[in-house]
Amino acid sequence: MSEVIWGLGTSHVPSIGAAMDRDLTADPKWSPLFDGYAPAREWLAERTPDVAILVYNDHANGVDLDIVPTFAIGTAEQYRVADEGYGRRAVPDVTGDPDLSCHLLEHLVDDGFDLTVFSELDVDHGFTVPLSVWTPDPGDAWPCPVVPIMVNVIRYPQPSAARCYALGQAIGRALASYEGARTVGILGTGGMSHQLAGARAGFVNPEFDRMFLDAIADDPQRLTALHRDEYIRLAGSEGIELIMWLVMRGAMNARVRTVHTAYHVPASNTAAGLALLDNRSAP
Amino acid sequence: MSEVIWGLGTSHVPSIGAAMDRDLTADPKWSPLFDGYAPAREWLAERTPDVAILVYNDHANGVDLDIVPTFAIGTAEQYRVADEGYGRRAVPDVTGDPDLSCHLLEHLVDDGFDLTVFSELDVDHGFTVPLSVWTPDPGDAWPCPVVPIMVNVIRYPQPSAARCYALGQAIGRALASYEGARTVGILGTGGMSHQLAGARAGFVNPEFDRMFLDAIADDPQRLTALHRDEYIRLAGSEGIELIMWLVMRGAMNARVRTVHTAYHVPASNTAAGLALLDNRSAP
Amino acid sequence: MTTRSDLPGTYVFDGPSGRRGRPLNRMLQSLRTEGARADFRADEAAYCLRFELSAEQTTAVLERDWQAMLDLGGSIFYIYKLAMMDGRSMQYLGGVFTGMTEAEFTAAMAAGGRTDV
Amino acid sequence: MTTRSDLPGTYVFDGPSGRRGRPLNRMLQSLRTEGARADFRADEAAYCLRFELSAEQTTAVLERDWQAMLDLGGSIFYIYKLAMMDGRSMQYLGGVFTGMTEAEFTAAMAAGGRTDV
Ligand SMILES: [Fe+3]
Ligand SMILES: [Fe+3]
Repeated sequence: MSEVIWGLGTSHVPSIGAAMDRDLTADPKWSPLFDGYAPAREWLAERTPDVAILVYNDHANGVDLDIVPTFAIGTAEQYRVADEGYGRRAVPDVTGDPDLSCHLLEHLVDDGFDLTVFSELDVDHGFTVPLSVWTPDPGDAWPCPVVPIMVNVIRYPQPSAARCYALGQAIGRALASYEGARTVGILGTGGMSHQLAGARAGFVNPEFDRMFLDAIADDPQRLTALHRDEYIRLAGSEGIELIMWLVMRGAMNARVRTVHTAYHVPASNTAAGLALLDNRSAP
Repeated sequence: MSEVIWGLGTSHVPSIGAAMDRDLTADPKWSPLFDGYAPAREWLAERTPDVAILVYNDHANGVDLDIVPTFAIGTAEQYRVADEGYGRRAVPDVTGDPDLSCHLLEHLVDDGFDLTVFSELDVDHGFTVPLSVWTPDPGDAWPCPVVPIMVNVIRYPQPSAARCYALGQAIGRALASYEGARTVGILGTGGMSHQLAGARAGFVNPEFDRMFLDAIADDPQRLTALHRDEYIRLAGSEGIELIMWLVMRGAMNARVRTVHTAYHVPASNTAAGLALLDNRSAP
Repeated sequence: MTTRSDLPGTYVFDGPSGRRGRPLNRMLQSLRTEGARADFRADEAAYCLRFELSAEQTTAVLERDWQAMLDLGGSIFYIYKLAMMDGRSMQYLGGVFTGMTEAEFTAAMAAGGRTDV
Repeated sequence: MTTRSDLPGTYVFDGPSGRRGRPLNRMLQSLRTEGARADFRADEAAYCLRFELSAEQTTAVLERDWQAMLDLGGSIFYIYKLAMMDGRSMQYLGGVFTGMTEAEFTAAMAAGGRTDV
């Protein structure tokens, strides 16, 4: 059986990746953000899992706009880094784990989750930026194979926060019967509060974000109780991405230990946050 | 509120459409099949609904092979008839009902069904043949707008028969709160028993098919209890398409009246069947 | 996109928005490749015609009326691809949507974001 | 495709089959357009190369070894597109898979199908 050893919630703002790619992390504009990541990165560097699951959304790069899956899974051996318009990020392509993908797919479908399968998939900043937050200097390859789980957070109606959490719980059950890995890390990405368009563009809600960073560890039910319209109101029309952290959280134990959190405004037009949860040492 | 007035389960074998398109329906090879359809067609001609929902699967024509949704819904205003390789069937394109599509989508997502949205979609024989079974001479247009619900029946693991039935039940609940139509017809397509490939190609199981034609009306729980592997064993690797009839059945009342059934072997390499269920006059 | 009446100043990309915006968003999504961008630059109106944009959508694109693109069903993730092509930042767009200059908008974000809207 | 041990003579198109068969199925799916069919006819091996078929898959296609196409991950719905192009029927394929002539297979279907397998 496989065990989730940690969960990492993190923003996936493109400019965070761009700042790293352009060596601006020590710039006064960026250093507070990256200083906040440091303790998490150190802890993670000593706990590389056999495989990771990364929950993210595509931003009109890897998937045609006529097709919007509520939940999808990639089953490829390799995921190419997408060219979002001006050349792909200079980071490694992602090695997949088809065996784990197929195991998850079969168990999740049998558990009543109606996943869409992507046999091939290019991954955009929603996927690669969280990998960079985890592993700033991957060299030729990311630390382990990664399985993508994609969530629709752009097209109304997004899945409910409760459904996202339930998907995570089902992932946890599926991993319990998986023999192909011992240790698993899981990443939930997106957020924190932000809104890109409309008269409310630039909206940030630090009270909500702080509440979220606490509750994701200790009271996820408080977060699953919120309707999608409340996420849009409280976290902004793009801040609803935070529901993807609940997939991550659902795959973990009822009690987890917070290793580290970080919060910074702004990264581009966004509040950026991070929560690193240890699944093995709850009190 | 909208009311499902009838449900039609029917095979969607391409050669049935081809026989109609080539005027072969009176040919001795085909007339037994089409004679069997006649009473259903007469009954349906007097009960054209405001809108129909058609549950089907694509056969590598409308959707790229790298993307396999477990359940999907079309939200387009128009669905083009696909060219499957040798010109499209000379039948009308399909008028959609985006308003009903969006209503269903929102209710089904809130009900925990993880649909994929297709904003545009070409429909193949899996869709047009059932329309022809219902309406042999559509003229310039099919009798009413149609909303497509797509089910993965080709790639293992297919959704369970029970999950298909549950989706139908959720469709029924969603229709109960829909104000945009009064009457709805629903079609479940595919089957009956058949297998196209392998040493068991040509497999037909008339006992199973007869049982299915009875149980779809009076004992759907007997059908939802079967695992996908049992469908493949009992109905053949392509006969598992029959799970799509259960979506149709789930959207109907617990008790329905069988208007007509028909069964014929062969249509091409397939057992062909039809079950027409009246949702308004159960005893 | 649709502005929900219960949430002023916020666009929700729902079914009706998606349908209305589809040609516009398809055109904008296509700008991911350099070949497409060159075609677009060579004759923007013809490029819009090829994707069957409405007259209003074409005008919004030609005039870089970012607000109108939103109102005509554009999704910000697609609109941003055109902005990138023009060398415009997300802060510039934020300024356009909120009646600020890019510098003002950037300063508002640096000061902790717009917490009062 | 995978033959499940508990169901002899039956292919199940699952994850491993899908991965193994992907180049073959992509090539076969492409044959829906007349342009693609003309390209294929002009140089079948080159066309297979373009879709990165394995050597075994290319041989199976060139030799119209329908059984091998199945064994190499081909899905019957894709394989049938090539058969249609060759003017072959589903009954012909059924015969190939079961060791019958097309006429024998057609007769077996007309007699009620193969109820004993
Ligand atoms: Fe995002
Ligand atoms: Fe079919």
